[in-house]
Amino acid sequence: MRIGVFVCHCGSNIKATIDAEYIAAQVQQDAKVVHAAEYPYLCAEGGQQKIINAVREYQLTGVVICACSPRMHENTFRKTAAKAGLNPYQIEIANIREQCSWVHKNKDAATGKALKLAKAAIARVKLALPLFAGESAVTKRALVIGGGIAGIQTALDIAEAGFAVDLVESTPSIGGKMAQLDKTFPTLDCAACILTPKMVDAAAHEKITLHTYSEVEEVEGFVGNFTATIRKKARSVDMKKCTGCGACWEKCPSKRIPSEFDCGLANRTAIYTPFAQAVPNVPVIDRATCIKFKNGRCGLCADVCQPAAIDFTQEDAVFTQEYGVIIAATGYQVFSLDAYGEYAYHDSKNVITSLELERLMNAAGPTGGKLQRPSDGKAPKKITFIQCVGSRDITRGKPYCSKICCMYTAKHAIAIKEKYPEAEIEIFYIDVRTPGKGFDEFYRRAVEVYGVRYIKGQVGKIAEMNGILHMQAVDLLENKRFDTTADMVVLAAAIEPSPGAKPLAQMLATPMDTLRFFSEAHPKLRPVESATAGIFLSGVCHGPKDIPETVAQASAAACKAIGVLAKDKLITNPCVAKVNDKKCTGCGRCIDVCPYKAISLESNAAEANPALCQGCGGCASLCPSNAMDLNGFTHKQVLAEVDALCR
Amino acid sequence: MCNPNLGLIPFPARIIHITENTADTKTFRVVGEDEKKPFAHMPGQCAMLSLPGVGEAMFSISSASTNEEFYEFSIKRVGKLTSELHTLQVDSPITLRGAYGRPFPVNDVLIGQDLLFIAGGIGLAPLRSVIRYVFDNRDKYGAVDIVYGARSSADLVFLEEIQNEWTARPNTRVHLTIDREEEGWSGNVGFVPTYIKQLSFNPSKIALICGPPVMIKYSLATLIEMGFEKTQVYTTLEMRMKCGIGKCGRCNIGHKYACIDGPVFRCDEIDELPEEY
Amino acid sequence: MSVKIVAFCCNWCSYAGADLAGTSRLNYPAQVKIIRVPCSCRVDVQFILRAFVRGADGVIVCGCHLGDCHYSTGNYHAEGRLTQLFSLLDFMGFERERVHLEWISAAEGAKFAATMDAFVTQVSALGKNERYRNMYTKAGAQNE
Amino acid sequence: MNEQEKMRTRAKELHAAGIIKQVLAWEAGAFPSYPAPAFFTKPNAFEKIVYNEFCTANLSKYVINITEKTLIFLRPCDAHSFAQLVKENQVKRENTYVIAVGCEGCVQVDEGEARDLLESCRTCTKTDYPLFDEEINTQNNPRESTNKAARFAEVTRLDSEENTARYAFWQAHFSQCIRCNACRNICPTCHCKECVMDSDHPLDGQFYHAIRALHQDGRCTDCGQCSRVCPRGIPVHLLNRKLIYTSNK
Amino acid sequence: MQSPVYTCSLDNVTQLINRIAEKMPVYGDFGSSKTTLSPKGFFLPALEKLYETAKINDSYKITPAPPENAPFVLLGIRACDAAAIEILDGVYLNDPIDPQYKARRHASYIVTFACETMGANCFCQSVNINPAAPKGDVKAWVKNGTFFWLAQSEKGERLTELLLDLLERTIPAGNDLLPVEPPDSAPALPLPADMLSAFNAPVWDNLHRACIACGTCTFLCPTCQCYDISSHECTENSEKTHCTRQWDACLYPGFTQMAHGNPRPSKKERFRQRFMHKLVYHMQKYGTSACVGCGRCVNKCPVNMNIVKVAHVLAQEEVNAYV
Repeated sequence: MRIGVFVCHCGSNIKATIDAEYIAAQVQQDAKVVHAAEYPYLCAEGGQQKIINAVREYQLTGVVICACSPRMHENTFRKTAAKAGLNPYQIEIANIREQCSWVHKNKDAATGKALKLAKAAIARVKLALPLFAGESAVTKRALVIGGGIAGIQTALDIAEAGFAVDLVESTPSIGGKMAQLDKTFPTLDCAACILTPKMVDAAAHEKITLHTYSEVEEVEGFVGNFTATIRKKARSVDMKKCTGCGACWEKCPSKRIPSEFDCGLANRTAIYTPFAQAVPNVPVIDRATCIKFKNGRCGLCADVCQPAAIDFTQEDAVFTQEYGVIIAATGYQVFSLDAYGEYAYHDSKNVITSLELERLMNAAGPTGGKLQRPSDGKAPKKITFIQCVGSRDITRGKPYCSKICCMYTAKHAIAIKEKYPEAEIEIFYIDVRTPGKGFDEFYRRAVEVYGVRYIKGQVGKIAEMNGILHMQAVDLLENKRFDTTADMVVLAAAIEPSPGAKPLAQMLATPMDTLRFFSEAHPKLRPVESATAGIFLSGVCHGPKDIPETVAQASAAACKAIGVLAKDKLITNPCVAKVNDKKCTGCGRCIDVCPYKAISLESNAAEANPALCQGCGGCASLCPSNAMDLNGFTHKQVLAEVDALCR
Repeated sequence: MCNPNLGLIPFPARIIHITENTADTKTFRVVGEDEKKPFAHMPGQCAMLSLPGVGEAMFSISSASTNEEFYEFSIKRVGKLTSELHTLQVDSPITLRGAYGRPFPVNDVLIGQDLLFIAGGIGLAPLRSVIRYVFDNRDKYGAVDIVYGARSSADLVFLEEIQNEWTARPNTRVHLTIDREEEGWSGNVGFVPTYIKQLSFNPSKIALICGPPVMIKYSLATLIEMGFEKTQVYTTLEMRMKCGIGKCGRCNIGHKYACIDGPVFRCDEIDELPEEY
Repeated sequence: MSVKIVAFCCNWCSYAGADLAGTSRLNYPAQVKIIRVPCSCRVDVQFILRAFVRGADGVIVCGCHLGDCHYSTGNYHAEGRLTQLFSLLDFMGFERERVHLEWISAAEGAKFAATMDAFVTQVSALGKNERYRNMYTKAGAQNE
Repeated sequence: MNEQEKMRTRAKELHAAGIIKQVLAWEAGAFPSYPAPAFFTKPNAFEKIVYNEFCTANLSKYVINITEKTLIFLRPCDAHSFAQLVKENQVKRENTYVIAVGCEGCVQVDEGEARDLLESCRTCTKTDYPLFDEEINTQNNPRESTNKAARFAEVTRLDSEENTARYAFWQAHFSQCIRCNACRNICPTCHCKECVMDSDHPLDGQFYHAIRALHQDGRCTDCGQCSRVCPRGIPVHLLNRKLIYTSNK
Repeated sequence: MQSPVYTCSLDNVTQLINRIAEKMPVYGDFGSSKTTLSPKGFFLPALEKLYETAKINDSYKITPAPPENAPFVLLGIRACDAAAIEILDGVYLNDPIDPQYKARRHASYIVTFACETMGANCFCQSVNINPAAPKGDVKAWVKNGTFFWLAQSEKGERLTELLLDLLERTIPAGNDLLPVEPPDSAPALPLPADMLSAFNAPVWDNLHRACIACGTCTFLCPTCQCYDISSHECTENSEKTHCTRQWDACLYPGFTQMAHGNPRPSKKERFRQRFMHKLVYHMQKYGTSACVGCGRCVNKCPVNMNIVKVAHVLAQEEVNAYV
């Protein structure tokens, strides 16, 4: 056993509070340490070369790197070891930067602790066995969950690369929130005009299979070998026969169902397509409100349907499918304003959210694009926008900034002023945030060209008295309180992850932050990958973002997914459980603890399937006789580390 | 004949020389503090080598007792302590205590007798101390025959010493054999017991056998067929030893303790012991 | 004499939280020494007891928040097992405050530093761990 | 106790019918109040089967990895241990023929004199037999209601005490321990091939008792053998009972 | 010259003990019956440190643990334990002598006490030990209300000199004042004559099955001599290591485990070794069996295994389940 120890200065990050020479000198007292050196930047090219030379020159069988966190450069140094001919798993990293030099100011304490951490790493490397990565096959098929612009873009990119994609959407049509929008900033393109072509491409692409009105129920397996169980909810309409002529929803007698797509501002029939350009353009029978399903009478839609596509006896179809990668694109929903009674959102019809305004402004919307007050249908002369409702609010709302509200409010203001030049628009804001390309110019136009009044202040209370909305407000710049009125108030409500995200995350065993956004593997370096291998994040499910960013991230997620699908074999993590069958009594206690069901009983001794095992170690620490052990974190290694640290 | 006053306390010692005999066997030359030998020993006796913090084990002293400067131990890498010993370099410190066990009867039974040494693999190590003692007092003893076999030529320890020194010794014949055919090997091929049958020694000799238990068993049977009496054949019993002074009970077979009544036993004595070795 | 603390941190959440405490240049006492384990469920009862026998004064196990575990159920098993261990140690008369289980996510650097601070103060109040080492006074056992 | 007669006759009948090859029961010892577990292979020896209140050893551990079809007599505590062993694939159910035997509790014997009921029998709450093929007067297991409170009385008493008092209590007991491993070797669910506590580092013994108890967490059937066999009278079963107590909560 | 017999009244026996206690530590008392643990622990402790090694500039410095030769007194030792101590002396005090044992043994004063009645599991008479006439440095006994004290060795006399003012002399011991009548004698323990036939007896196959190989009997037995030596790093600083000796049992699986095999692979061989060494091997080497009939193993065996039954089964006297 010949060990080399390398202490990094990391410029001044480590050198500032840790005496690297002292550590390099002290570790040499261990007879097994044959070489110790320090270097300003070990992760840099020069540093890595220094390690490779030392491994060759001193025939090192184990290397200890005292530097930054293994989460940062463990793979880098493993590749360096491999280049030097050493088994990549006979390298150990002592984290003396994030967990020592940066968190302890006193130099002696930091150096003492760094030496202890170094000795612990030496104790581990002495017991490190050479490990060899295994291989597992890759199913060349992707699963995208969520049919909004993010899911569509990801699916298209993966399909373009030649891989089959299943796009699963819970609502009857793809399109997501973007389909509900009228215009998009900063170019004021019509949302439908830029979205529907992509939706049609997605539907038409021979590599993409759409599963609308469907949900993912269960996911098992791991990167390259996922198995998903998907439930296609019964549409009660045969998709092959239906031509989308619309005769059925014309005739459907129950018409008073609030349309989710129009945020309840308009109604739909029991058999419906969410919106005109729906893809697939095949209606769905909402069994909860359809009279035929409630009490068996009616069935008009079946009568008028020439191609006889209506089939009331249709059952949910549940199927399982193998996938290599999974991309979460579950998008967002508007934050519920129940906690904000002071804005009288639930009391007055004329207080609406921005999304509802999008529907009112949308030509295909409930008012055919005419801006009318939902209460009396009159054109509002004076409209007030209130920003950050629920965002940046630790006590009752979301701590984060929802990022897109400043821009879409400016867009609304310009769109309204374009159509109704005489309309008066006030916008109450905390800060106007316009960081994107062409964003600030757009906002300046709203102020200078269209004369939109921006008031840096808050609205305290709104009350509707005989049709007029009275507001107590405060202007922070003028530092005065004042009352104002408006015909309509639009609340820029915060956005939050869609409800389907949390159950999906648990199914995928992917970590989520406390705000139910998917946690990315690394905030700066790996923003589109989740911590679980083979699972990628596209769109707002990872955090608030506007359409340009969403599309960018969607393509990035697709590119990462293609990275996996392009390989024929995946290198599996060698740090998996292994059994010493001489010690195993076959009691089977480890089987129940394994989250991946990787352990089975073979001729009354346990066996861990290296392809399924992800190396959590739950079985190893449960086994009373230490028959089950975990490569890379063996009992002996951790006990040696404990001894070294406690000495 | 061990140090009565120190009981289980070892002496500090140092390795002064290491020779690689085979892939998994090394011979360590060990010497006590200020270059002296802390205790005398007789051929066939053993000593407890220990590495503090790792463990202790009994190894036969393969150097001649007449050699004043150092002890020699030929150690095969089998377990935890032996692997650790194999990682040591020259000048590494170890600790040592001994000498334990009943030596070969060089000063009484063997005097004036023709001697037949039969060794297998690492079994040559204990016999080597007797052979070199006999060579140092050559006139006291009769003819010497050495039959030494191993799995392959690479497994023959002290090969150059045998070929250069031992064959040149007066009235001494060395017969080497390996288990399987090997190109570049001119000597005999075959297991030791069959080779003894081919050589067929006259049964007046005193035979000393050391090696793997299966080799001892068949060699003994062959010797008896040739007319040897069990009282003329000596061998060693390989038992686990912890104290070396007949107290800790590990090497207890019947009413004997391998570490003080052995490990060298006459074959008839072994028959009195229960079949547990 | 300052107390020795061993912290078992799970690689995906609490170890990342510890790193975040580093990148945010927060501060916590240097007696805390972190051992990385793939998941909090890798922390075997033997490791904790061995740490105490070898002279640690406090052991803290950190893992992902329930439901956030990278291995989905790892921290549930850890919680089950460690609750039993802690209740047994308390039953055997050891100071319950010397052991602790905390859920710290990768985003909670501040919480990590605060938890370590609080734990070190709590253990320092108890001083060196005499009880864990002298429970079993077989002749000569513990006078190393 | 006329179970003994019935047991002997059933053993003979089953052996004669070729259903079983050997019988595992208790056999009279050299001293009257020390019956020992024994395997009876020859029918003429079945007369030697003994069953009285001194048969304190739990037989379930002897059937681990048994190959021949064996008749065993199990009382409620043995039966629960046996069921746990079957669950942990340590014994093939088809290699055993189980007769459930009634039990009124066993007696602690010290220096030849019979002391009072075993602690585990005084606090026994088990009267059911998880699995068996036949029964012999199992109706007289009265103890269900009386002992429910007694079972955790000692645990709750200790819990209510001051932490330092508990430490003193256990330190006084454990300093008597001579590490003879009887509590481990008698325990039916302690069947590792090599025990991790067999390390020769004396300091590791510090937590032998804690680790032994924790290894039985969720498996211990509270049969009380571990305390019964301790030559120094250390109540190690309390550790296991505490774990059961907390996991029930 | 036989030293005289001294007496004193029962109630100032405690005074005697206190007087001795002023000079040196006193363990045990003239209690009702023998102790659970045997006195073996005073001479061969359950765990003791043999020596320490420290690595100083690349060579080992070895410091043996100081010998414990502070004098102490063992009171109330019964005839069986006194005989057991002699058996242990036979092992540890003849060449090569164990220095740790020797230091403790020479520093000890053994005050034995005669047994009036046989304990439930005692069978010392079956191994021809007279409970009423124990050996030891001083023999004490109680007969119709008076406490007798007779020094039987030079150490015994030295101890008696401390108490001369508390004791009265009686008529010289010469006229065979039998202290106590030995209780009714029991049949002798049958010991197999020839080792090999006992070793190969077929009964071992079934006899061993009840044993759970826990080692209680060997740790409680006053004459079990086996120990293990182990060396390990000290927890404070890794440069120092300790070599300790602790009790071990031939019943444990690792006892004779070697790198290339184990001459006693299964529980049957180990169980056989336990009783063969006690009853047969020791007899052949030292002329007496190593069993002193104290009955501790009988009393505390978890599965009521019993050396008397094993002896009878071996001698084929008792037909039972195994035959």
